[in-house]
Amino acid sequence: MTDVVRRGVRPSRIAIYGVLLLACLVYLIPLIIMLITSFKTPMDIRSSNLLALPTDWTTIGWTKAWAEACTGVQCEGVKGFFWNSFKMAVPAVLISTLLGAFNGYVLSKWKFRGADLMFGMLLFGCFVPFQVVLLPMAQTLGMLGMANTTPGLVLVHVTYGVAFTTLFFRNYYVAIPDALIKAARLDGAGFFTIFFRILLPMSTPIIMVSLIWQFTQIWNDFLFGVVFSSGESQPITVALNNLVNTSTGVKEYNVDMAAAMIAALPTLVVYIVAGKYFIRGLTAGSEKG
Amino acid sequence: MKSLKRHFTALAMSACVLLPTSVQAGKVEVLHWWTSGGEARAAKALKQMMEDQGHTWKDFAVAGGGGEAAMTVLKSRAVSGNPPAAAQIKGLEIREWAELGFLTSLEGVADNQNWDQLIPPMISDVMKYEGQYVAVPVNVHRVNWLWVNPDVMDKVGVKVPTTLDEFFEVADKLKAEGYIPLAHGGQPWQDATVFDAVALAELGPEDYRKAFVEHDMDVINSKKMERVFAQFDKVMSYVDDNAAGRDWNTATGMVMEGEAAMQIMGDWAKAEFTAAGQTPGEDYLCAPAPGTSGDFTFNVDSFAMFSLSDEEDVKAQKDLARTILKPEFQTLFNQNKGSIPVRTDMDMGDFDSCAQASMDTFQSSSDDGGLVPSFSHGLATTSHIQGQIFDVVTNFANSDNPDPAKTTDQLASAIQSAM
Amino acid sequence: MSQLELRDIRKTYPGAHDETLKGINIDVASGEFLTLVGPSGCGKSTLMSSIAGLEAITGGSMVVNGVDISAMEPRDRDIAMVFQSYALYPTKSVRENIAFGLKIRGMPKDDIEREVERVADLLQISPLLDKKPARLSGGQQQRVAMGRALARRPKIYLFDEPLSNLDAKLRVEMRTEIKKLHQRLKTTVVYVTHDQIEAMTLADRIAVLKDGELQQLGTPKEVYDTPENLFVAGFIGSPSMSFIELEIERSEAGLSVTVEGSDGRKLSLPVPDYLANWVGKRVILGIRPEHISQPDNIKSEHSLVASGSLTVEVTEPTGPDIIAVIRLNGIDVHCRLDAEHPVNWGEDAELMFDMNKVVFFDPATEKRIRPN
Amino acid sequence: MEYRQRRPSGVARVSSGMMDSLQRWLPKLVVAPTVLIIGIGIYGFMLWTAVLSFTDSSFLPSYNFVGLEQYAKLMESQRWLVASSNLALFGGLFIGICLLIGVVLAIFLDQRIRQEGAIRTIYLYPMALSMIVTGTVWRWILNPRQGLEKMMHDWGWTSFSFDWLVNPDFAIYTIVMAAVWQASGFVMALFLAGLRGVDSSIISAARVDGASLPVIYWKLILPSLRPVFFSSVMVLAHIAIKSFDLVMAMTSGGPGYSTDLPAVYMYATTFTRGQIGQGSASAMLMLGAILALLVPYLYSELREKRHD
Repeated sequence: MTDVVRRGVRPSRIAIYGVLLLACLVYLIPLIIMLITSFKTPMDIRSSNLLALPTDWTTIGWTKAWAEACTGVQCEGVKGFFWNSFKMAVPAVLISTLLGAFNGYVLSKWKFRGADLMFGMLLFGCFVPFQVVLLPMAQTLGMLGMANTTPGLVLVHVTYGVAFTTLFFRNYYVAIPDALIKAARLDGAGFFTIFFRILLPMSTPIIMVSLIWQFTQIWNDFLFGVVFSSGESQPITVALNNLVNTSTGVKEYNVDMAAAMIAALPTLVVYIVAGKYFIRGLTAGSEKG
Repeated sequence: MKSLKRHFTALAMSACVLLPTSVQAGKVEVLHWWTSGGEARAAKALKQMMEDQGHTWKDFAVAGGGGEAAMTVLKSRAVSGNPPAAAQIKGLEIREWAELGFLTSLEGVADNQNWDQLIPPMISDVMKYEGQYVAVPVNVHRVNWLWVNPDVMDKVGVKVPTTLDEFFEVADKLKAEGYIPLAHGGQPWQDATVFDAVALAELGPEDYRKAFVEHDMDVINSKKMERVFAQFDKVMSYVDDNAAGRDWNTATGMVMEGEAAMQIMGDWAKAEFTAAGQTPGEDYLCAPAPGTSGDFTFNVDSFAMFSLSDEEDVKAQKDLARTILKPEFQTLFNQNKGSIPVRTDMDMGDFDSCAQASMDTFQSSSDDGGLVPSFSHGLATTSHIQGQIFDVVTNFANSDNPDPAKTTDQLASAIQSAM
Repeated sequence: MSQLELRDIRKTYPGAHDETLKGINIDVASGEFLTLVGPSGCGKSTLMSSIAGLEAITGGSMVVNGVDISAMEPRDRDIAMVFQSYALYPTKSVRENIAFGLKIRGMPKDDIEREVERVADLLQISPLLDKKPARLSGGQQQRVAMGRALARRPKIYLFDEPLSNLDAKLRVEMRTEIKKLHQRLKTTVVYVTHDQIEAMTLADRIAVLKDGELQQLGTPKEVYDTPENLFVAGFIGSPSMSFIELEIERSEAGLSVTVEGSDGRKLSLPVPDYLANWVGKRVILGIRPEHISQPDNIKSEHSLVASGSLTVEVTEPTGPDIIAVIRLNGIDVHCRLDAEHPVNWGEDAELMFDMNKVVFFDPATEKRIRPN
Repeated sequence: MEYRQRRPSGVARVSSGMMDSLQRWLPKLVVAPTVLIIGIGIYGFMLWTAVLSFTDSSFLPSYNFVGLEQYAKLMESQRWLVASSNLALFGGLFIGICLLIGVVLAIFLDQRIRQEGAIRTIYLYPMALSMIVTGTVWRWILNPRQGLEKMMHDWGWTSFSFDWLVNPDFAIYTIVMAAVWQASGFVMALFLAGLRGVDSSIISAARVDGASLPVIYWKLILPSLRPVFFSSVMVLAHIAIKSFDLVMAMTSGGPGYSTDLPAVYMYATTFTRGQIGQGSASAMLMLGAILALLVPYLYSELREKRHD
């Protein structure tokens, strides 16, 4: 690189780094505030400003949130609800991903009359506000005998998650050449053989996307969790809500923040560890789709 | 596993098969929104008492928005044909549920325990549908309280105001000294709580009842109501600019720290002071909201009892109702919650001075007609009308140039449209 | 007996107005190499997919060894196909790619192993067997794709433009390879291409398609020398045949036509007698580059030859010969000249026309006028 | 030709008739569960809601039809008007700003930045949080007495003022801020991955032609990222409509009802105020608006794809 160019580039590079780092700060501040607050004492929170470091560091917020805070008549923290959330999220994520994969496969490689219409209607399904469906869904689940059971809740999450998973898989599979399917058909492979032996092994990136997206959505969901779970199998978001919200009680913000962090931990870990697969997979579909 | 078990139990119930082990024990599923602090402790005491009687307590806690989330859940469960045994339902909503045929009569228990004698008629009326108890009251909150930081008052050299005019006088002096006169959180229900107190002061109990219980248009659409709005506007002018969205307990914290001098809030605010280690009469004062001494706006928490099919569960449900009104529970619960027992025959010796004062006023106002249901907490009117009033009041409170006359018209038409 | 009989094959895509295939009739003999050639959109790929069973036909029937396969699923037709994009399974190794079809058909493991080895030897891809397709070059992928087809030993092989993704040199090599392979194995092949040279070099017979209709079916020589119509004449051969519309005249010497060079010089060319009925009428003269050359290159004992001096507009040396462009009747006409006797552009050259091999078309029907 | 005789005999041809028709039905069979649950769970329930919007259902659903009365009431409601215009304002700003920030950060991050992986993760993590957490934190930060303003005052900048959260005219913009904070990093990541897929010879070619870098990005690269725009808009619109949680956590619709969104209004009327008919009517109008805005967009994008 010549001197002329270097002189021309330097200030703009500084500006770029400046903007990027400033953005980092903006994105990080809320997390920092949550962390700092979770280590403060309630008195400290009342008197000091948000970004001030705690005067005495204390983990009481965390231990309380984990094992002592009340979420109803039980005062055993949120730890028990963690497991509940997994019990709900894991099957819901897996089923909706599998269904989405099948749908995407059919809608891209086995198009039938009305396939496009079905896809369009699925897409529109992404935009239905969930508040609308609470009552009819409750009635339906009641009729099915699945009201306030974990299978019922899983069904709800699958219903409202399958639109997105289908979208992901369909866009991904559209980019895979049809010739591959034709070759497999001539090789004698049937519908399922092609799917499980040919397409699925190629789908790792988009499976990651679907898993991460669905896990985040379902883990973070409150509305369905609170309405369709039964009392003792409530997911962690409901526990968090019960812990944080108080109609006429005292607020302990350090406990609230620690509980919020605990509740967010699985999704945060997923994003930090698997975030790059997520992005890779999402674009793998959209780029060519 | 648990859900599987539920299925089997449901199956067993529908087939009318009695489980051999559960001769006397039933289970109660209780929907409530007491999830934290003293409330949760109080609810836990209830659970313990039920378990001592051999019943199973299935906790179903949904906090948030003063029970809004819980109501959503309850409606969904009712629609799905799977309601809990008891649900924390307030005020006129009890009647709405009863009208739809969801609730069960508690007459046996009520007769047995002589509820009509224990509970003031004003409150028992709310608990009844077609003359029969369908819900059981748990406690009585007084909404028209003024919480005061005495240090601030002393420094400025003013006394706790007893009328609105005094309040304005005191507030001006406080403001001049750099204090926030009135701590407040700008949320619709808090706006309405202050409005509630101002309305009671301006209208008096009788017109208050006419306006907010009977929806008498002569009172609602009147000069008096215009004056209520005008006074409300003036009270709100002593609130700092940053009140919007603030939680009530944050406002209470402002009073504790001496940043603000007073707060108009129900007696649950006491729990906040207690938690901070403050003693009533010394670190903080409780006084009737200005202009409402001797009057009492009540907010009653209650459990409505849903129709169940299993006999053992019904028995557990009745036991729950009975237990709630037991003196031990009343004392334990209300000490934790800041409210007073719903039974008028209780010994108040173990309660603090604010609660004792509250009980005195409760009983005296119950006799002289100063006892009114709080519209801001859903005791006076349906949720629909309450919502309409909230919209008008909160819009008025957040308006750049509030117009009492126009707002009075809006209030009248809002209530009219919802009736 | 024909290995594959296509009887009046028709195909209309759902929602489309026009038929994509308008009644195709072709018989392919056992061991025959048939190429389907035509411009893009002519229906050749659709026809191929239909044979494979990947597209359902809307009319007609397909018979293989006497069995009607029209309604069969692809896997039951016992047909293998090599795709333009190779369509190798990206997550499978070369070995697994080749073995996949055998595995699905339930062949015993040992047999599969043997078959894979055999095919790999045949195609010289043994060292690649454990690699993933993404690590292979285009030519190697092509071989694997063929290997996959060969391993199945199907009744019929379909090739869908298998060489079009390769660079020019490799394409010629692979072409030869395919030809060798066919000569060795004597398999029945239907081969789709848009490249007429590929079609000519490989085929036992060529089927030329346009707009869903079979234009001509014949050996490469037939198609080249006696094209049925203007389209086939223009499509086959490179540089392609030049077309000049002109009138048949009768003179003392016999039938003739007159062409005019770029400088206005006129040249009379003799034409065969079978055009007697066309005297005074307009026809289209189709003349291939090799029909115009230096006098040395044309055997002058033929009766129908004529020569004249014409201006060369452009020269394109190809190595063995030079393609020159002259203008006749305002139309660019290609001639194939001897590279040993170079001509320069802009100069006049003495050129001889061999009118024995030229063809004539009826301007109205565009069909070749046959000698009767 | 001897090998042809050894053809594997495992080819199942016996039951081909039945197997074939099964094969033909399989694709439809496989999507059938989805069609069923979507058909009921979305379209069936939409229909149900539509029916209820013509009734006077209050506390629980009833079927006493009152025609268009609920819609008429809705149109008169000041609060509904605020809520609808808020959605337009919020949705437009949210999607627009997210795209802008996402594109800019992606382009900047695409300039061979050190520690790119770490920075990317920092931009992306807010997407992992639930909106309730986001809303709570931002409420603190933007609250003048607790958050940013107080901090600035504590640090000596006493004239600093930022009271949008408590100002009815500006509160809706704070919702936009929090939502943008949550989703813009995600959009950035989408675009970054899209940029990585762009053929770098385009940039080289354009530079040879003398185009400046901004021009290259604006005129050449961004237009080629159309599919990424499509994905982003899909995800953002989805989030915008689901911002119910965010509003509830940040302002609960306040001050007054200045930050009401249709979803909040619908929820409040249906569940809190027991006006199911009215709530259903508002849901239908909201769905209608989404339909009117999104469907043409989806349609044009998907058509485009089919032509490629």
